[in-house]
Amino acid sequence: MLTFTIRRLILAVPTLLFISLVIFLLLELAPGDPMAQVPLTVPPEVKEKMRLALGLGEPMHIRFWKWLVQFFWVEPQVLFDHYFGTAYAEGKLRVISWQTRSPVMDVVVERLPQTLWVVGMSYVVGILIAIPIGIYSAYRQYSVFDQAGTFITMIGYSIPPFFTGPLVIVIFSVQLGWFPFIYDTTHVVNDWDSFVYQLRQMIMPVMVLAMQTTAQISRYMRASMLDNLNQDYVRTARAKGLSERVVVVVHVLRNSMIPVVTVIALGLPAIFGGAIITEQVFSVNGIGAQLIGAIQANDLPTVQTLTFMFAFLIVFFNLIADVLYGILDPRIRYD
Amino acid sequence: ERGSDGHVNIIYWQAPSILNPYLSSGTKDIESASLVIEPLGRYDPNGALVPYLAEEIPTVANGGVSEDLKSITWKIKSGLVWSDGTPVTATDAKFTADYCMHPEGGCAQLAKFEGVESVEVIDDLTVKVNFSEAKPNPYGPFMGGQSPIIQAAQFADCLGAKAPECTDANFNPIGTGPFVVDEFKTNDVISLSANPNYRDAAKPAFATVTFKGGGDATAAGRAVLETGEFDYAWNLQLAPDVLAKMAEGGKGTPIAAFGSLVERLEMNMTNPSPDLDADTRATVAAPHPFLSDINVRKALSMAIDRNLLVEIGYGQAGRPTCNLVPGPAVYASDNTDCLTQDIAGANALLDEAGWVKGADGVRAKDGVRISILYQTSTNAVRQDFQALIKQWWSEIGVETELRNLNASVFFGGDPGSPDTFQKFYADVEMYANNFDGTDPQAYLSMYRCGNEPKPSSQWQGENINRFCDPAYDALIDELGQTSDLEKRYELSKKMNDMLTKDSFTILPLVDRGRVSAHANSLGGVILNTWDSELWNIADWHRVN
Amino acid sequence: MLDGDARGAIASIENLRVEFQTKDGPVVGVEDVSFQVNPGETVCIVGESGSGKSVSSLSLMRLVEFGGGKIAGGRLLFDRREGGETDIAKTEQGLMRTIRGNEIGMIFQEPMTALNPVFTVGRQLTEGLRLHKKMSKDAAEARALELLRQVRIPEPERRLKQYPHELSGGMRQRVVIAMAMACEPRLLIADEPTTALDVTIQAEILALMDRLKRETGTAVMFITHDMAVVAQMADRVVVMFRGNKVEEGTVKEIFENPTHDYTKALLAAVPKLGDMTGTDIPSPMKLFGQDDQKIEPIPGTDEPILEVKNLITRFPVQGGLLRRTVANVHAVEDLSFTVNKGQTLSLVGESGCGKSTAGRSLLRLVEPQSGHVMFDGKDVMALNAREMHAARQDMQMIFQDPFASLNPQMKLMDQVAEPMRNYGTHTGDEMRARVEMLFDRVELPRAFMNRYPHELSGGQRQRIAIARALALNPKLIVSDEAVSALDVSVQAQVLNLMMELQAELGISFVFISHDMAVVERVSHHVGVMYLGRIVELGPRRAVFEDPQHPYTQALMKAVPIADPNQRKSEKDLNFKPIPSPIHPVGYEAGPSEYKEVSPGHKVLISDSGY
Amino acid sequence: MTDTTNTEPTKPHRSQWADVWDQLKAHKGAMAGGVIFIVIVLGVFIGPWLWPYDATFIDIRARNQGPSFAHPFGTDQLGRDTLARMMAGGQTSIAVGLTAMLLALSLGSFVGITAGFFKRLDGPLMRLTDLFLALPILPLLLVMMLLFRDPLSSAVGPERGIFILIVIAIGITSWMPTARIVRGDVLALKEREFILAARSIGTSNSNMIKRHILPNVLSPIMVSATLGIANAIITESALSFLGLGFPPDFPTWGRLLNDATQYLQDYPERVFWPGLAISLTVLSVNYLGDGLRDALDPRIRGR
Ligand SMILES: Nc1ncnc2c1ncn2[C@@H]1O[C@H](COP(=O)(O)OP(=O)(O)OP(=O)(O)O)[C@@H](O)[C@H]1O
Ligand SMILES: Nc1ncnc2c1ncn2[C@@H]1O[C@H](COP(=O)(O)OP(=O)(O)OP(=O)(O)O)[C@@H](O)[C@H]1O
Ligand SMILES: [Mg+2]
Ligand SMILES: [Mg+2]
Ligand code: NI
Repeated sequence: MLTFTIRRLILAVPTLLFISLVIFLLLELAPGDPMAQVPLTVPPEVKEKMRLALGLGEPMHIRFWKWLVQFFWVEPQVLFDHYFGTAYAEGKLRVISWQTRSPVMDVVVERLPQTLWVVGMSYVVGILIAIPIGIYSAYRQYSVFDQAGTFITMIGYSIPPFFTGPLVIVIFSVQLGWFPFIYDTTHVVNDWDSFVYQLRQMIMPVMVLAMQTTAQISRYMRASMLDNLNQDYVRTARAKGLSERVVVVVHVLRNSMIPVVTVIALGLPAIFGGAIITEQVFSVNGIGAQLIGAIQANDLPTVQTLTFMFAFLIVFFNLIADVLYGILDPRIRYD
Repeated sequence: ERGSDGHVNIIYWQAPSILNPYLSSGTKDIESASLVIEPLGRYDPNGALVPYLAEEIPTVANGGVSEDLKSITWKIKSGLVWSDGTPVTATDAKFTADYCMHPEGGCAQLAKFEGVESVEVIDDLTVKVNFSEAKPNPYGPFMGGQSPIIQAAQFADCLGAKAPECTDANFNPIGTGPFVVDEFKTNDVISLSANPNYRDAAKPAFATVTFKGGGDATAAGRAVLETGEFDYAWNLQLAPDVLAKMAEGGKGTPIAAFGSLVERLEMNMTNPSPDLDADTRATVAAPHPFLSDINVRKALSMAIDRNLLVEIGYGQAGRPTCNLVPGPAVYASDNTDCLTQDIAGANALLDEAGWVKGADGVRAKDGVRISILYQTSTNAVRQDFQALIKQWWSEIGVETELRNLNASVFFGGDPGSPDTFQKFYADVEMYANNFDGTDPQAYLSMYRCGNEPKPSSQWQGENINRFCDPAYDALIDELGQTSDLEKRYELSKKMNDMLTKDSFTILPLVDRGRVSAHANSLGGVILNTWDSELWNIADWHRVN
Repeated sequence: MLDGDARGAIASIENLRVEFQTKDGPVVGVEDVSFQVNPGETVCIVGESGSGKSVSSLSLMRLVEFGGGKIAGGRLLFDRREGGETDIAKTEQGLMRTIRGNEIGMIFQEPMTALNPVFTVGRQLTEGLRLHKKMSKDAAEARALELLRQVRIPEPERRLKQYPHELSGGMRQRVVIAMAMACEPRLLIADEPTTALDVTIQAEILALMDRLKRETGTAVMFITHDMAVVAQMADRVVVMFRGNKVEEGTVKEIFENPTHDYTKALLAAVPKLGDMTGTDIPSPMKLFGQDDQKIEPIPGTDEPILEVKNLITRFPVQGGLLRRTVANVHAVEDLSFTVNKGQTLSLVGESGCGKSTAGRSLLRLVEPQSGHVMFDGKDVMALNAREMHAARQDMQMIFQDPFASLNPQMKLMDQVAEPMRNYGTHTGDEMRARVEMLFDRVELPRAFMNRYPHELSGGQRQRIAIARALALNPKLIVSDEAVSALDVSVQAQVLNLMMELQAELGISFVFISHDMAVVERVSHHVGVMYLGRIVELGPRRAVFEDPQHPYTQALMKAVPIADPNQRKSEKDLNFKPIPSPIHPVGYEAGPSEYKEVSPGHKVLISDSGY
Repeated sequence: MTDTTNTEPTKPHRSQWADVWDQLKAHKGAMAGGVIFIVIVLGVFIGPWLWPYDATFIDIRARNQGPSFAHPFGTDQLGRDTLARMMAGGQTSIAVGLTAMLLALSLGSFVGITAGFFKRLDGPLMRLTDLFLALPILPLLLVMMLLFRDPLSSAVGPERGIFILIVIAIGITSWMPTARIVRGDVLALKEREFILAARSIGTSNSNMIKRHILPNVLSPIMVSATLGIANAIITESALSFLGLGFPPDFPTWGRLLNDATQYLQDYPERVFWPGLAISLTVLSVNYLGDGLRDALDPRIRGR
């Protein structure tokens, strides 16, 4: 298992480097211009100067090399400095956003909390709802519950969040006035009331996002449970006289969770980028919103850095999923 | 009394990314910065100049502007202090100019400092700006939201290439404005509180401000008009009936004001045919096959119902116009001929001019069919306009192909892309433009012969239509030498008419105003389109 | 031994009827079955696949319901430890739970899948104890350990902490048995507990169950379709056929005096080890109900068609960071044998000894490491890809699993015609005619030509596989456990078919099997394999009647004999675990050296690992 | 399983597809799904010929109308007939869904089968799949849009150009799961004895794939197909929302829904139609997929 992990880690390095190059080249080839949002009243010479100030005058390979150094060498030093109070990164140029003129990583760090709160929470909620639904629909296959569950989750899956978002806003914020819908990222939870407020402002985005997660995970859960319910060991467990609850919740569930856990792990990176629409609808301003904003503003360093981080997360969680698989399933032995 | 009214919530659906207008030209950045840093003078809602940090607005009359129009001298109010308690001096103003004019800084407001030869500190509170040649409108530097004074002490190490690295200063500039930054979350939210050193002890009425960014115009509108979560929402670009419905929510009021932004159709006077080689395509060497006929251009204009366009696309936020320069009022020509749609008249005009309908219903003359490629940037309202205009034009026997392009490409100015508005590889294009401040001189000067984008200039240039009229150029020169205001109004109107109703080179459609909304409980809001909307936030207060 | 009521039965099944609801309407799994199990007695239930054996036993556990079945009629009386007789057919599931695992234990057919793969053996063993006997964790573990000792698992302490996949099949089945025995049930139901196992392991498990029964006095209901096992185990026998009981009696009665035709057919189809004693050449089996059968020995010729010399096949094992080959599986080591035209050479041995690999190496379906394979005058090892393709026209293979060796999505006609298409030997109508001829040949109706494999029974499928192998008129057929997966009666038919074809067409066979009785029936020559080597090779008669190598002797002893008078006792059995065939890179196994004990009968004298 | 007396079941012969069809017919959900899907497709492609209004025809006097006899689904803010626009939008959405699915499917199956079948290509192809999985989709789509829109627009016309682009964009960013599943299945299939048997009777690689591998991985491919259609329709609408899809004047269900969301309060019926159309399509295709999976799986069909 250890050698497997190490081997995969080593293999990941060239993959990631290659991905970063591909992303860079794609972004370079794109004809968008960071000056497009500058008002038309600004004369072209001024725009040209601004462009040069962004470092756009240098040849491509130099810029790529600079980005590599900044991302892989300087940024870790900054992190190190931050924790140990050292000053290795002092005076070194970090990855700077063209849009905000500040280090991209600072913004990422600033945005992580709300992304984790809302998007992460919705994932957790989605999973918590999905798993019981999946279990029960499989256990009572073709029952009314199963049919209804399938139907509702499929509808949840097929309706895009740019519709469900405004819909819940109109219902719960405008008509009923229950929840605020502009997410307050400065809100600090320090007592019961502020905690309640935090809950209230999270409910709607979490609901909208969780709908998609629920739909998908419960389908996987159901399929996996169905696979396992017919296995011989289930009969063995029943023959021991175990109660149905124990048979399903202990024996079958544990086995069924193996593929589902990896699906969950693999879905994790996607939620950071995948919540873009919901983040926009509720003004959550998480990392997804940062990416789409950067894309629209042609802020290449930000796009490059964020997409690379997503790529990294995906590769990393792929690895986690494989390792988890090995840990959860004693039959799997890598190497 | 300062701070007595508690908290105010402002929402901009575009989030501010930086609080230094010299590094960003985005409206959201300039306006959010205006809470903190201030210029020497601002424009008021009528476009008139009002002193802010300056004692008064320098003019030729009061001696602030030299007779030869080559220098302007500003006097700063005495006793002003920065929010950190240090005094504001002329050095700060000079530093501000140096900061922006530094060759490596990539200053976004460099245009404001165009023609500036030097900036001198005369004494502690007096600063003089020298221009290299006569400048009838010397109010570029230090005037308006785009050119506020920044503190020399804070930005001393941030000159030139180092400008972007001063994140702390860029996110938390020390200013003279009514508020100071407590926390700046990039592209998200700014928390501010009243500046304890603000020059008027009774202001601002609010102790704290939350300036939230992000989401979309619908959400912003809803938050102010329907749920009351926010007190002020900026630029509600919404379909008119949607806005009207929201206003029924009763929590707030939409307000509108107009500036100089005009949505227009630009006629291409040169031939954009892809059959031409790259050096002649869309250049003056190849006149347009049918748009060079003024009758065609005029008929195209007559076929359009501008009132309906406004009703559908902008509602309160727009009014039909025939002028390129719709304001300030003193500059606006009384040109209203185009406001009534006249399909029959347009048809008659074309018939008369010899453009006859063919079997396919499309007019042609000498084998040239009036088939128009009509491009604009991708945007829902613009596509509605395209659809409507296409239908009207079809009624006068004009065939139209619609095309829309991603805004970042269309306005991106990349000489390699065929889709920029400068290249104009289409017959007609639609976009909006305005001028900075209240003086249209630079704006009207764009249409000079030779200023058109062309291959030799890397397709840079502002005369998008490739309009060329020596008489017009003469007027440009004359305007450049005239400082008498009445005369300037006169000349500007004449030039405006030459471009629009005389030649139909530009077909203005809508004078696009700005609709914002404020909560009913928020008082003191006066919408200003010539400067930052938040120009008078110090006067905002709660009403019951 | 506990005494029950007057009748003395622990369980008695009366007129059981079980139905399944399927999409095509109700299916009757068991129609009308009655029998009883008395204390301390082993009742064997035999019958072909699908006759309702499992369904009856599952009904007794009330587990049929979970498979979609319903007890539609009859009574299932069970004598409870406390509380007297209960009709299980009417007991509610809550009460059943206290009976299941506690008073009735059950052992399932597939040891590989009967255990939950993600829990340790210890956890699964203690579960029932803690539930039924309310034992503490420690007490349950102590008891589990004791159970593992009882079933004679080596190193029981370590096993408790292992996961099922870490145990061998035999060990797993012992765990399942220990689990069933955990609460000392009054009745133990064993549903084909050894079908999936090797002969040697089977022998051990049977002996073990026998001993446990004697020690604890538990009544056993033993389900199997293997008459040899019945002969070894049973006190009484119940014969089932298509959901009905057709015959019942003591084991002696059934074997010596079968009354029902089905029982007779079943017994006739069982190849018994020792049937061929005294003959040199194989001949087809006499089957019940086929009177026109001509039984003639098949002599074959003495002309070699296939000569194998020093064949070595290894599989690389990769490992480490760079995934380099770190070791090799020595699947086939220095194998040499000769097959004559029209004769059969059998390779026998336990699972994993390299039989399949040897067979596949001959056709170069796996690439051998070294060695010579002379086939029909050609050196197969020297052929390039195209020549090899051509050579396969004369060598065909039949595989073990008739379910797996046919493409489920292809019509039977196309499957049989495929070799001809590949080699272009026949086309169009000619090909169709030949396919029809082949169907006739293997005695399948021509109407089947348009069917799909799933529409056939196992025996019919295997005939298709044979027809396919015959399509190109091969000179040699490698038959890799071609009959192992089949029911005895079907097995006998297929075996007879193969022998008939050999007699008629002069085909040579390499017959791979682990079933000694079958091998005895069909072979001219036999090679006994162990750990990749042939440990004994010679004419069948010599090897079977005079086994020389200790491994051959052990193997012969382990084979159950379908005769209740020849029961084996546990003491006869003495198996060592098979050593691993994996050796690090660079390990060179020595050559095989043989001693010729009689003409053609060779015995390995170098180290075999046994 | 077997009979001692060798009596044969006397079922009449049916072809494989007849079998699949029989099984499918028995699946109520699949039949309902199939019928609804066909009705939608027919309505969307044939409807415009029967319906008098054109999707782009502006009747400015009739704007913002509710359902009426002339306009059963009402009209939009320019007075265009919503029914006509729904049909036009449906054509695009369904065409995008089908073609993007086909593209993703063929790419995925090709990569999956090649990787699973040829051991030497497995490593590289799976790394490629990982690479594509790791490439963040959104920027990729954006860049593709910007890079290739114009060459394509000039080559095949603007609308078809962007159609091709969107289809390709969705296609090449969603083939990876199919490839993985198919590869897994092929690897498992390769262990099955019938593959070895086929090899022993001299079947060449191409025939092996054609006759033995492909038919046996059809059922997971079919399931990917039905999921793929739904996925493509949804992705297209999300792209429209982010401004990367079809231009605003080009109706698709996703865009209609998005536009109507603005008017959620004023004209709630406007969101209803596109929302219903998308959900119905996705649902029906999903149920169809469930049924197809059952019908194509010989284990189930064989019962
Ligand atoms: N879950 C089920 N649904 C439908 N029919 C079933 C089911 N289980 C068993 N049957 C049917 O019941 C009959 C008896 O099956 P059973 O499993 O008892 O056979 P068996 O004698 O145990 O065979 P084998 O030796 O193959 O285990 C068969 O015809 C079978 O098709
Ligand atoms: N493809 C392979 N890769 C690695 N090892 C293999 C492979 N095939 C077989 N082996 C190993 O080679 C040895 C011999 O296997 P083989 O299948 O020939 O045995 P067998 O005698 O046919 O057994 P069985 O009776 O179970 O079919 C075993 O240890 C097996 O694990
Ligand atoms: Mg059974
Ligand atoms: Mg084998
Ligand atoms: Ni995705």
